[in-house]
Amino acid sequence: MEEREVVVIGAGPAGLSAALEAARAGAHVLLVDENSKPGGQLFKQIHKFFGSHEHRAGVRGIDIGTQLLEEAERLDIEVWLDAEACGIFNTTDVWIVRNKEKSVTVRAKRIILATGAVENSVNFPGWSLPGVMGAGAAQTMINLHRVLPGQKILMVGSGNVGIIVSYQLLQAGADVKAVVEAAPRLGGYGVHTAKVRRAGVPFYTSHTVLEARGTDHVESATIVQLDDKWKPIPGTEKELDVDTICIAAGLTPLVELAFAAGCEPLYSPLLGGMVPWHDRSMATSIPTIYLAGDISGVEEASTAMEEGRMAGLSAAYSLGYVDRETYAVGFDAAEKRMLALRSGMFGQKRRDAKAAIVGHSRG
Amino acid sequence: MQRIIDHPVLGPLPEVKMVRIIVDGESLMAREGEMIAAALIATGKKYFRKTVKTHEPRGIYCGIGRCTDCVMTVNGIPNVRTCVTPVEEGMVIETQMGYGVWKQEQ
Amino acid sequence: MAGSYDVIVIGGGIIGLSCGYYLTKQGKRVAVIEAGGFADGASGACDDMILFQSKKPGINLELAFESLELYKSLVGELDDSLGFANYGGMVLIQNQQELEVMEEFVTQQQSYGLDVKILDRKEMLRKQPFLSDRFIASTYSPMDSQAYPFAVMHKLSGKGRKLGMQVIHKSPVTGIEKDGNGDYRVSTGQNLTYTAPVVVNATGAWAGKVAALAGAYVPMEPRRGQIIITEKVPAVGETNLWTAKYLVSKLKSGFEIDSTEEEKRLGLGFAFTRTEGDSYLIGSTRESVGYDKRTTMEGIRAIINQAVSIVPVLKDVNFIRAIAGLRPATPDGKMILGEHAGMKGFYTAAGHEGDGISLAPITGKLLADMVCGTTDARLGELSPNRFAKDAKEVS
Amino acid sequence: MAEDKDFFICRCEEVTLREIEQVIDEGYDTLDDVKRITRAGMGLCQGRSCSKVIARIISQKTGKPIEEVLQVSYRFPVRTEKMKALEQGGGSDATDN
Amino acid sequence: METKDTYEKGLKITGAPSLDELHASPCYQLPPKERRALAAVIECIEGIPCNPCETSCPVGAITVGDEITNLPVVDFEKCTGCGICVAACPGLAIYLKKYEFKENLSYIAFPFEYLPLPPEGATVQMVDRYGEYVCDGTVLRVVKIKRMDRTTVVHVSYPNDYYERVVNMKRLPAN
Repeated sequence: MEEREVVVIGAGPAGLSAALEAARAGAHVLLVDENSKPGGQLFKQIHKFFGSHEHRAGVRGIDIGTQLLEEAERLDIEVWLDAEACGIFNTTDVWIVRNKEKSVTVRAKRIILATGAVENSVNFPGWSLPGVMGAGAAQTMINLHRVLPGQKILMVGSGNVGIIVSYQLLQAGADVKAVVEAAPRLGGYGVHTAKVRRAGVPFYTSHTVLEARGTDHVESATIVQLDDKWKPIPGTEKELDVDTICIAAGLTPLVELAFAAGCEPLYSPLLGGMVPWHDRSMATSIPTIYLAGDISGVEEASTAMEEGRMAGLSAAYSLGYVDRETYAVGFDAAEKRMLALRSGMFGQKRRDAKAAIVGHSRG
Repeated sequence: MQRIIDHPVLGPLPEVKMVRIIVDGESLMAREGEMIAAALIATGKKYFRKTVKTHEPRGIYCGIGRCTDCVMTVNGIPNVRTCVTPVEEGMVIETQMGYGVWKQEQ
Repeated sequence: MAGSYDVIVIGGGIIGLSCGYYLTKQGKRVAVIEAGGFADGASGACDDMILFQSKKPGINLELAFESLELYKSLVGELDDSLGFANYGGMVLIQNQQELEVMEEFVTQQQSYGLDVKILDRKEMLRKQPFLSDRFIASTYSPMDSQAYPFAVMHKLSGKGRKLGMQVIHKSPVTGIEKDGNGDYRVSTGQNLTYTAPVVVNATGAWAGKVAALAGAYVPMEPRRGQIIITEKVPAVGETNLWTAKYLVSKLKSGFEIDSTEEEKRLGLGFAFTRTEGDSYLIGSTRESVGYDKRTTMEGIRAIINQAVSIVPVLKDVNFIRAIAGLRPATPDGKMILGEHAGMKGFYTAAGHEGDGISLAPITGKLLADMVCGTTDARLGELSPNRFAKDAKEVS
Repeated sequence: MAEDKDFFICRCEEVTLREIEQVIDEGYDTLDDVKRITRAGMGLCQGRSCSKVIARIISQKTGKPIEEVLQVSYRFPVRTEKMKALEQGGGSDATDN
Repeated sequence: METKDTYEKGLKITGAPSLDELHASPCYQLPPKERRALAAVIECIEGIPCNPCETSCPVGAITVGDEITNLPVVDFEKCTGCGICVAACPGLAIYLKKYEFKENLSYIAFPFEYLPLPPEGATVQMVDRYGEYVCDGTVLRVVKIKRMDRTTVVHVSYPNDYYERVVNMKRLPAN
């Protein structure tokens, strides 16, 4: 069995930030990721990030990804790619399959889970046809793989993911025919919807997809208006000429590893569903296991990076790498930056939901 | 269904070596290192497999190896996730019907 | 008081539901009380074979024949395929010594009416082209069949309920006592009490514990069986597979098998069956670890190593789940079925170990007949009272 | 058209909304019960895209709170793996929780 | 078809802020017609946690303040119309405008992240906040410099009549 001080699972924004912080404090860090390239969703995020200068605002996600990776290299962080974490036993032993070929168990003093989230689905007749896909899948195709999955797009869901991916599909050369939103109001930031709208994309609130049709692939979609009980209103059906339907119906924390390891669950509808309970320092009910990013509740990359810093620093502190004073200063600064992101009309609810998790007394 | 040759943020598509893949018997070119699914989308392939029970066509859905809807038979091995498996020179890729068939080499 | 019935069946696994179903069919008012949810016990974590070849001529083989016939009629009765299929089975033989033992065994089984024969290597490979080189021959029986346990349980429960049977989930039994009328009062974790003149203890590996609540003795040991489940794959050969290795050691005392310490500790045996869902169930271990139902890395790895060494093409197949169930084992390897001496109306139907799916219908039917007054003379050897001597030693 | 229930909830095992609702109507009200009977969520993706949807359907039909329905146990491997990955592999003698 | 009704529904229904919403927000200020220089116009009315507009401005003309969810406010006294904020804004919610920079023609410089880019001198179709064609415009400059990090700023002149309504241009068909 191999041994490491800190094992970080997931090399997205949260995991990378956690690994960097723990390594800066002096811990030996192993960062594992199932993909062949690190960075998680960052390398699909070709837009400029919000926030303040300290959050690297105004920098594109792809460039933040590159910066974080360069830093990881400078700090000699050990990175295993094509490495899938399949289980955690006895609170310390991480079962990792490398290159789909070989199992390795790594005994870690601290484990930081930064496994991210998985896209929710919306089910309607025809949703399993080729051409219906997660908005994230479309984003992966256009921004990572540089192929357009379709020319005529219907986007389902108007949260930031749906809107940003709509914009990026336009940038990639596709035609977004409509964005439908089941709620009576659009979900994402107004500045995002505004840039998609002025590109000529119509938004349909209180609308949903009724059906997708096609033989081997989507050839058209029917949308319909919903009444105030979210039931379709007969006669309001509209047929759209689309070849691709992207689903952006929110994300669910990818919690399997945490719960299979025995971390206590807590339900937080606002943050995407079941999340592992954690305290302010990002530690779970199993003291050797920490969380960072969407696994602890779905937010966005900037928050994930701050949570990663908090988790990495806390793990290093618990191993004795930093003194109390330094820890308090560093942690408080990260927490302050994070709370700044959890403010305003969009952030306050998340701030309250997070506070409810941290404040939830166990047992 | 096409490659994105130029992009306002990502810039022009970098030149890479092309490799030959065989898709349902047809010889096609793909960009070295790209995922099978990307190579097939670029050629306009409409579906990657048909399901076991209802013989429905399926293609990519999650795009990151989680949902396993995009599986095909690759080099004789069924159920290969094409969205996370890179193409290789000479790779034989087949639309998978149901759970596919084993390559009979014994 | 939650209700009074003619019969209370404790345990909602495949045996309990079969007992409940056949009792209900005979007009009894039945409640089946299950500690967990649907298929939470061993019946939800087993393979799905109705296997003949592993059985020594005797009551088990005889009952398996009868059970198979019942399965065939249940398909119509319950209005569902029940995942019933008849792929046949082969027991793989890897050396001359094994072959000799198996030849003798096959002859015995044939004389008992089982359609089984020995295949030479060439015939074996025709049916199983993906086998590793190391097998020299195999047996083959077209009779080995299977059923999908979840479907069987779901339909027994559904049809039973249509006929008036009650199925109560999430109700662990905490006490069994007699009331003034001579009826049994069965109380559950929810502080509910059910009464009936007849109680059937069909709690599998827990049968000893439940019997003890009533003051009865049932010697039952849990054996953990771990199994892995593959993704849907094309059929690997025509039949289900087992290996002769352990069978031979059971049949021939003193036969030394070549196993590692780990394999011995895990009680590793090879069972390879195609499911209704087009995946494979690959087993299994047989471990004495008390009531620990967890799967282990060691167990999973051992099963996989063995499977890949026997069917190498499996190395590129994904396994998607590992499951473990507690098989109920009796001291003599035969199930327990019958009324306890001195405890009128208290029956046990448990202890099938790996034969629960095979023998569920016949167990339920025989039990129901017994409760309704028809006793099958053959069942003496399955009576719970055969362990009475041990009980005295225990107490 | 709005009443169409013959579309899949579970893509992997091809289980429809109608089949899932039928089982819930029979009185099965946990995610495990519904999965075992319909096979929804038992396929290659292990319920990643459908568990939450099924939980919501159960909750809506039975009135059970969603957080109660969502309490499920997870088993390893949490990712599907090829058997060769374990064939020679290391690993402790650890036990699943 | 867009109706008057649509225009009044507002940001959370149509995706674009209505003029009523903009006029009610302290963030949005249309440069007065008499102003001589270009000035930054910000359409960011929701209080998202973000402040690169403030930090990028070399003359301190944009204020968000300590709470980064405050709405940005432009000080026209200080604003020089340099346009750095246009490319710095992650939400692409800032453009520069000037009324009647030439006879009967107004001026707009807006962020544009699509290909192909228009050549200088080209006639392009100007759109409103809903993407509806409003009028033609003439491309004056296409600014694409490293500091703007792949956000191009396109400068266009267009008729004064549509001073407030025009915010951007239609994407051009692929070559």
